[in-house]
Amino acid sequence: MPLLEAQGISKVFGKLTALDGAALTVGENEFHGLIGPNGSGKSTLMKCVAGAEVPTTGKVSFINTDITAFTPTERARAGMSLKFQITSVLPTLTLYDNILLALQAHCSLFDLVLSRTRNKLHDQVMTMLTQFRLADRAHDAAAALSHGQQQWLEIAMALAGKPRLLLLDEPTGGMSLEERRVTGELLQPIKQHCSLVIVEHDLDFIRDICDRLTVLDQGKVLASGTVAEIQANKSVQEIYLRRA
Amino acid sequence: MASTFAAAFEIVSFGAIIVLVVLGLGIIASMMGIFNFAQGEFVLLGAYVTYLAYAHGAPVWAGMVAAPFVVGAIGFVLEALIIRRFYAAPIVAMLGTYALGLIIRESVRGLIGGFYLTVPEPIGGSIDLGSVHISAWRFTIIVITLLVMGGCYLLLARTSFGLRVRATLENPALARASGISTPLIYGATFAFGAALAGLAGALIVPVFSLFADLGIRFLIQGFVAVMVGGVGSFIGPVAGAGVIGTLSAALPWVMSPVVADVLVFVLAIAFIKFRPQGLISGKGV
Amino acid sequence: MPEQTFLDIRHLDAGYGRSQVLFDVNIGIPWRGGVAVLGRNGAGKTTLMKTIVGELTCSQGELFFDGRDITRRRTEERVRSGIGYVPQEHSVFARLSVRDNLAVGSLFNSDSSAVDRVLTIFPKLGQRLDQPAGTLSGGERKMLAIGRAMLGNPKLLLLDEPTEGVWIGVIEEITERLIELAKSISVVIVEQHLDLALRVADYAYVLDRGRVALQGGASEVRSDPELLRYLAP
Amino acid sequence: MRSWRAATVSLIPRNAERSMVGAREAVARVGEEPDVVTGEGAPAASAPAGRASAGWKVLPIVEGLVLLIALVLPWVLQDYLTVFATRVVILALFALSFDLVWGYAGIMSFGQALFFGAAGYGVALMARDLNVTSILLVLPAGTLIGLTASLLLGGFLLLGRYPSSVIFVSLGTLTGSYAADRLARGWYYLGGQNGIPSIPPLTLGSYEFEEGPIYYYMVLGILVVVYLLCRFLVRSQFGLALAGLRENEQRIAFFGYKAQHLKAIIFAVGGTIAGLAGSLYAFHEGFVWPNMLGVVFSTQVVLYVLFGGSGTLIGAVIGTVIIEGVSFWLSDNYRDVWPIILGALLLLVIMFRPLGLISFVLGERERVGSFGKAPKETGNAAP
Amino acid sequence: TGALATGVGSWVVRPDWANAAEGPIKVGIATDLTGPIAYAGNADANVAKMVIKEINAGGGLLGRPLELYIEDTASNESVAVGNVRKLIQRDKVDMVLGGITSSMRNAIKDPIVARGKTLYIYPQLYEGKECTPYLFCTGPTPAQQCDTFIPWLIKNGGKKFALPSANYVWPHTLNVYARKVIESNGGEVVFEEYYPLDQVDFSATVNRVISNKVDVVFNTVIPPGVGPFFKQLYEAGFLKNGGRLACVYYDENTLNINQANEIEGLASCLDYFKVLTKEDPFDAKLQAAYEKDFPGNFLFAAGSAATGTYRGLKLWEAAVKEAGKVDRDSVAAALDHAKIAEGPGGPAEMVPGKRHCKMKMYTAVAKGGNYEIVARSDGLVDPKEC
Ligand SMILES: Nc1ncnc2c1ncn2[C@@H]1O[C@H](COP(=O)(O)OP(=O)(O)OP(=O)(O)O)[C@@H](O)[C@H]1O
Ligand SMILES: Nc1ncnc2c1ncn2[C@@H]1O[C@H](COP(=O)(O)OP(=O)(O)OP(=O)(O)O)[C@@H](O)[C@H]1O
Ligand SMILES: [Mg+2]
Ligand SMILES: [Mg+2]
Repeated sequence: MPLLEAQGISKVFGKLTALDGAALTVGENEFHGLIGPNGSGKSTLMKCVAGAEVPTTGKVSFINTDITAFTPTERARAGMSLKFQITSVLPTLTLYDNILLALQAHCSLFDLVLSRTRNKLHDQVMTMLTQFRLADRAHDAAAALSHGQQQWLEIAMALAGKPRLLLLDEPTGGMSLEERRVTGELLQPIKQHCSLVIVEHDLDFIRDICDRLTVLDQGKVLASGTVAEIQANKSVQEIYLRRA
Repeated sequence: MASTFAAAFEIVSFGAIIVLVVLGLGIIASMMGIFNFAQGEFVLLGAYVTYLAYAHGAPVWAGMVAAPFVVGAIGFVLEALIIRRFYAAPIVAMLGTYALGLIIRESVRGLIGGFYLTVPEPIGGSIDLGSVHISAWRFTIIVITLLVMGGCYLLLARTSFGLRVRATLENPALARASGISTPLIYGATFAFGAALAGLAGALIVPVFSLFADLGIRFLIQGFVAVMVGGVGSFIGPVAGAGVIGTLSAALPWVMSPVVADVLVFVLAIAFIKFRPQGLISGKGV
Repeated sequence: MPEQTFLDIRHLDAGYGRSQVLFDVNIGIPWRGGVAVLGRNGAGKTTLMKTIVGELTCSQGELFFDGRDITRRRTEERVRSGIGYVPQEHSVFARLSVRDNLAVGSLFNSDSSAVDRVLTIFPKLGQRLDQPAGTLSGGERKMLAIGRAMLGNPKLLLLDEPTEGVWIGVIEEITERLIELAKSISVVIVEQHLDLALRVADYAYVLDRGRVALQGGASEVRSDPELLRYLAP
Repeated sequence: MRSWRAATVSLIPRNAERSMVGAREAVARVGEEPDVVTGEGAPAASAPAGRASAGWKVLPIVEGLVLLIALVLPWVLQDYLTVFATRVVILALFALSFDLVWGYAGIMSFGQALFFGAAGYGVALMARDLNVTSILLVLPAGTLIGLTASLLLGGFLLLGRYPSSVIFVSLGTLTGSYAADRLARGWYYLGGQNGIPSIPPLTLGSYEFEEGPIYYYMVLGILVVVYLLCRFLVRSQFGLALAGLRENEQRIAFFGYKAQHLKAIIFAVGGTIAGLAGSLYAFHEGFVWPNMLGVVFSTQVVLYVLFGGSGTLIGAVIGTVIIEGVSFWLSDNYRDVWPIILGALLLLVIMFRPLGLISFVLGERERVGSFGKAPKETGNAAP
Repeated sequence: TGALATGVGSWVVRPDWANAAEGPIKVGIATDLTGPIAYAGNADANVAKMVIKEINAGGGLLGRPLELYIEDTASNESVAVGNVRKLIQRDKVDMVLGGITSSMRNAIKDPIVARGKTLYIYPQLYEGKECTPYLFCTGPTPAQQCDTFIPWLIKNGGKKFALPSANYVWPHTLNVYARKVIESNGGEVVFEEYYPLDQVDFSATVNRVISNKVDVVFNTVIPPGVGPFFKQLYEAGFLKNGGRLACVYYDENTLNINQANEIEGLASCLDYFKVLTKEDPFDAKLQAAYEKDFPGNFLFAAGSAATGTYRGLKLWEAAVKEAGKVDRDSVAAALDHAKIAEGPGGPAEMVPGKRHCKMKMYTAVAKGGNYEIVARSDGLVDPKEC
C-alpha cells in the first residue's frame, strides 16, 4: 500500500482545466519527482494533495485514509508538510521563531501555554538552523533574508514537523548549482523516515535525488516511472524539445 | 399601483443617495486599501461648501458645482501631507483618518455652531404624476448618481489613468519600476475619492440639512456596503451600496423600523459570512 | 571594466535601514551587450538591482546613466529614461489581468504592435489574457514579467533571475531573445544558470558579501578557479 | 482590481500591521500567490534590529516605571482625581483585552465594547433586580458574561470552513456591538436609552467600596494580576503561535495548528478580561448606558491601544492613561476646541509614530518579541 | 462683573467681590458645551452666567457672593460623570443644575444626589417619572405639554393622529400620555411608530401618513431625522392637503432645520416663545438682557432648557433666601414650595411634595419661519408628576 495515492484529480478554474484526471502515487520512503512544462498543473496538484486547493473531482488517500475532505490542518497533523512555490515565511518573526513555530505545531495547548517544550526544542531549532547555514542569522527577522535564504528557511520549516510526506514545490528556485547540491545533500538523510514529492525544473537535480518521476503535461499524466524509464520515454523527450 | 410606484421611487432614491456617498469611499477602499474614516467629513465639507455659497448669496447650484473641486483639492493636500504616510499600515491609517475626521467635524461644528441649517434645493418641489408626488430633487439625485457612476466606470476601466491607478495601488514598487509616478497617482486617486464625497455632500444637503454629524451618519452603512459588495473593485462597493441603501429604505415598509435597522446589519454580516468575497467577485473593474 | 560605460556605478554603498549590504561596489555597464551579476545566496545581487532602479537609495556613491547623474532620481524617472527591470519577486501585478499587465508595460510605448510581439515570444500568455496574473503558474508569471519589462523599450534591461521556475524549453527561448536583445541594448542579468548567464553576457561580475569579488570577460570568469569558491554556500 | 478572489494571500505587511484589505485573503487559500506587496512606505522590518540585542531590555523598565507611578498616585492626587484615576485603570484593563486580541493575535475586534458593556449590564441587573453587590459574586459573573458573549460571537465569526478575513471580523464585531447597543436602547427592561442608573456600591461582606484610594488599589491590583497573566501568556510558546496567527494564519494552518481554534480561544480570553473590566466599570461609575456596548467605546479602546502601541501590553496601558488624561486636561482648559486639539494630537502621534508612543523607546525587534530561549549571541545584520 | 478664569479646573466665574466671613456660595452647571447638542448646552451656560451675575450685582445671596462652576458633559455620559465628580468632590458646589437629555440626567444624578449628597436641578422638558429625592425638575412635563395642546390640535387639525417617534424613552413615555389625551378628546391614533434615532429616510412612514389620510402628525422624531422627515412629508403633499404638523420640542432653534414653507403651520406647545416679548415686558427685558450679553447663535429658547435653567436658578435663589442657609436639606425643604413671580413666560411655582414645577404654557404655530401664539393656558398648568 503506497503512502500517498491521489487518483483522478481534476481541477477546473473557470474555463481552464488545470488538472485533468491526474494521479500521483508515492510509496514509503520514496523520493518522487514531479516535472512538466510551465502551467502543466504541478503546483495545482501539490496544492490539491496538501489541501490548499479543493479538487473538482478526485480522491486523495494518505496512509490508508481517505483525506479528500480533510482541511490543511488535519492533513498536516496526519503527517504532511508543504513548501509553497512562492515563499511564505513569517516575515517579522526571527528565523529561530519561524522554525520553533513549525516544530511546536504538534504540541498540546497545555504545553504551549506553559512553554514546556521550549528547552527541548531549542537544540532541534539550532540544529536545523546550522544545517541550513542560517545559524548566524538566527535572531534576524525572516524578512531580512534574501530570496534564496528564504527558500532554505522554508525547507527547514517544512522539515521541522517531522512529516511522513514532504511536498516541495520548486525548493531550489534562485539557488546556484552549488547550493542545489547542498540542498540535495540536506534532503538525503530524511529518506529514512519520510517520503518526498518534489517539483523541479532542473533535471540534473531531479535525477540525482529522485527514485521515481511523474511527468505532467496540460493537466494529464504523461508518464510515470523510474528515472530511467522516464528518460527513455519518447513522448517525454518530445515535450522537452517543445517550446513554450 | 400608484403607491407601489411611489414606494419604488422612494426606495430607489435612497439607494441612489447611499451609492453616491459610498462611491468615493469605495474607490479609496478598493483602490488604496484604506478605510477612510474621514470620508464622512468630506461629505460634510461638500455640504458645508454648498451652504457657504448659498449663505453668501450665490446660487445653490454654483455651490454644488464648486463643492467637489474644493473638497477634491482639500483631499489632494491632505493626502500629500498626511495620508501618504499610512499606506503601509492600513489599520493605523484607519486611526489616522479617524483623527482627521474628528478634527474636520469638530471644526465644522464650531463654524456652524452645532445647528441644523437648511439649504434649499436648486430644483425644488415635486413632480406630480396623478395622485403621486415624487420629489423633483430626489429624482435629480438619481439621475446624477447614474451619470457619475457611469463616468467613474469609464474613467477607471477605459482610460490609461485607471490602469495606472490600479497598477499603483496593487504594487507600488513595481508600478514605479514600470515608470508610473506613484505619488501623483495616490494623490489623484485620493482627491478623486474626496471629490466624489464632496459632490455627494453637496447634493444631499438640501435633503438632510447641514449639521456636523451629517457625514458620519452614513459611515458605518458605507463600510458595510463596501464589504457586502466586495473590496477590490469599483463595481463591488457600488453594488453593495445599492443593496444596502434600498434594503434599509425598503425594510421599514414591511416591519418595525427599529428592527429593520438592526436587521440590515445582521443580514449583511450573515451574507458576508457565507459569501466572503462579496456580491461582485472576479468580474468587472 | 568595459570601456564605454552606459551605466556607471561608483563606490556604491547600500542596504536596508541600518544594515548595510553593498560595500563600495564599482560596476560599469556598456552601451550594448550582456553583463552577468553572479553570487551566492544573499550576496547582494537583488540589492544591487534595486539600488540601480532606485527602489533603495544608496548611502554612498554615485550612479551615472547615459552620462547623467541619476543618484537622486526617483525610480519612475529612471525607468522612463530607459531602464527596464524584472524583479525577482512580486514581478507582476497580481490582481490585474495579463492583458492589463502588458498594458502597464506599454504605457510609455506608442508602438501598438509591441504587445503582439511579446505574445509571439510567449504564446502561453496569449491563452491567459483575461486571467488575473496572480493565478498564473510560476513560470507563466516570469514570462509575463519579462514581457512587461520588454514592452517599455528599455535601453538597459535588468533581469533578476528571469528563468527561475521556467521550463527548459522556454529558458532556451528566453536565452536566445536575450542574446538577440543584447546586440542592440544592454542587458544585466542575475542568473543561477551559470552557462546561460555567460552565454548572454560578455562580461561578468561576481559579488561576495556585498563586494565585487571577481570581474572580467565571460570566458575569463568562467574559467577562473576562484569562481566556484564564491558561488558555493 | 479585477477579481479579488484571485488576489489571495498577501504577505502580511512586514511591520505586522495587517491590511484590512490584505484581508482580501478571505477566500483565497495559501500559496496561490502572495504577490500583494505591502505599500508605499519603507518596510519597517528594515528598521534597526540591533537595539534589542544590546542586552538591555527596555520593556521591563517601562513596565516597572508605570507600576511605580501607579502605586504612588493616590498620595499625590486630590480625591476626585483618584476617582478619575480609578476609572482610567479600569479602562486600561479593558484596553489590555483589546491588545491581546489585536496586538498579539491580529484579530481586529472592533466590537470589544460588546463584552465590556454586556458584563456591565449583566452586573447592573444583578444589583438592581437581585441585590447582588458582593464583589465575590459580581466579578466572577462579569467575567463569565464576557466569556460567554465572546465565545458565542467568536464562534460565529471565527470558526467555519474558510478562514475569516480581518475585515470580516472587524466588521462582524462592530456590527455585533452596534446591534447590542441598539438592542439596549430599544429594550425597556434594560432602561432603554437611559440605561440603568444608581447602581449601589460594590461590597465585600459589610464593607462598601466607595470610590477613592481603596477602590483604586483594588482595581490596580486586579490590573497588575491580569497584566502579569497576559504577559506570561504572550511570551509563552502559545504567544509564538499567536504571533504566527497574526502574521499569516493560513501558513500556520499548514503546520498543523488549529488556527481557528487558537483565534477563538484568544478572542474568548480577551472577552473575559473585557467582561471583568466592564463589571468593575459599572460599579465604579454607578450606572450603565447603551454607549458602553456600542461603537463609541469600541472605537475608543482601539484608539487607546494603537496610540500607546499595540502588541506590547504596556502600550495599551500607557495609551489609555495618556488619552484619558489629556482629554481630561484639555476639556478643562480648552473647552470649546478640545476635541479638535485631541484629534490633532492623535494625528501627529500616528503620523510620526505609527507604532504608537511606546515605539519612542522600544525597538522593532523587542516589540515583536522572540520566543525561543534567550539568544546567546547577538544576531548581526550584514554577513 | 464676574471674571472668567480658567484655573486648574473647570470654568469658574468668580464674583468681583468676596465675603470674607463665609466665602462664596458655589453653583455648579453641568451641561453639554460640546457635542451634537452643544447649542443648547451653551445657551444654558449663558443663562446661568446671566442669572448669577444679576444676583451678585444685587448683593448676592444671604450676603454671600455666588461663584459659578461650569463643567462640560460633552454629550458623553462617561465624560460627564467624571466632570460632575469634579464639581462635587473638588469644587464642592452647593447645588448642581444641568443635564439636557434624559440619559445624561440618569448618568449624573447618582454621582450628584446619592453618592455626592448634593442638590440637583434638571431644567429640560422631559418625559416625567423622575421622582428621586433632592432632584428637582423645572422644565415642562408631558401633562403640561399635552393637556391644552392636544384639544387645540383636534380642533385645528383633525381627529386622526399619527405618532412617528424616535426610539427612546422620552417619545415612548410622552406618547403614552398623548394617546390618552387624544383618545379622551375623541381623537384617534392611526399609528404610533418608532425609528432609530439617526434614521434619515422616512419614505415608508410618509406613505403611511398619506395613505391613511392622517390629519395631525404629532412628531417626536428628533434631529437629524426630523428635517428630512418634514421635507418628505411636504413633498408628498401632506401640508397641501391640509395636514397639520405638531412637535412639542420645536422652538426657535429648530425652525431653521427646514425651509419655512416645508413646516408652514407647524404647531408647538412650550413654556416660552420669543414672540412673547411683544406682549410681556418681563420677557422683553429678559430676552434683551440675554441678547446683550450673549449675541450670537446660542438662542434663549425653551426647547434647549434655557427657560428651565433660568427658572431653576431663580427658584433655588428663592429657596436659599427662605432657608437662610445652603445645606442640602434646608434648601430642599424650601425649594419644595418655592415660587417666583416673574420668569420666562410668566410666574412659576414648585408643586409641594412633587419636586416639579407649575408654569404657563403656550401654543404657537409657525408662519413664514416665525411663531405666532395661537393659544395659552389659563393660569399655571400642573405637571402631574410624582
Ligand atoms: N486560481 C486560478 N485561476 C485560474 N487559473 C489558474 C489558477 N491557478 C492556476 N491556474 C492555471 O492553471 C495552470 C496550472 O498551474 P500550475 O501552477 O499548477 O502550473 P505549474 O505546473 O506549477 O507551472 P510552473 O512550473 O510554471 O509553476 C496554469 O496555466 C495557471 O495559469
Ligand atoms: N529587507 C531586508 N532587510 C534587511 N536585510 C535584508 C533585506 N533584504 C535582504 N537583506 C539582506 O541583504 C543581503 C543581500 O540580499 P539580496 O537579496 O541582495 O541577496 P541576493 O544576492 O539577491 O540573494 P539570492 O540569490 O538569494 O536572491 C542578505 O544577507 C539579506 O539577508
Ligand atoms: Mg508551479
Ligand atoms: Mg536575490
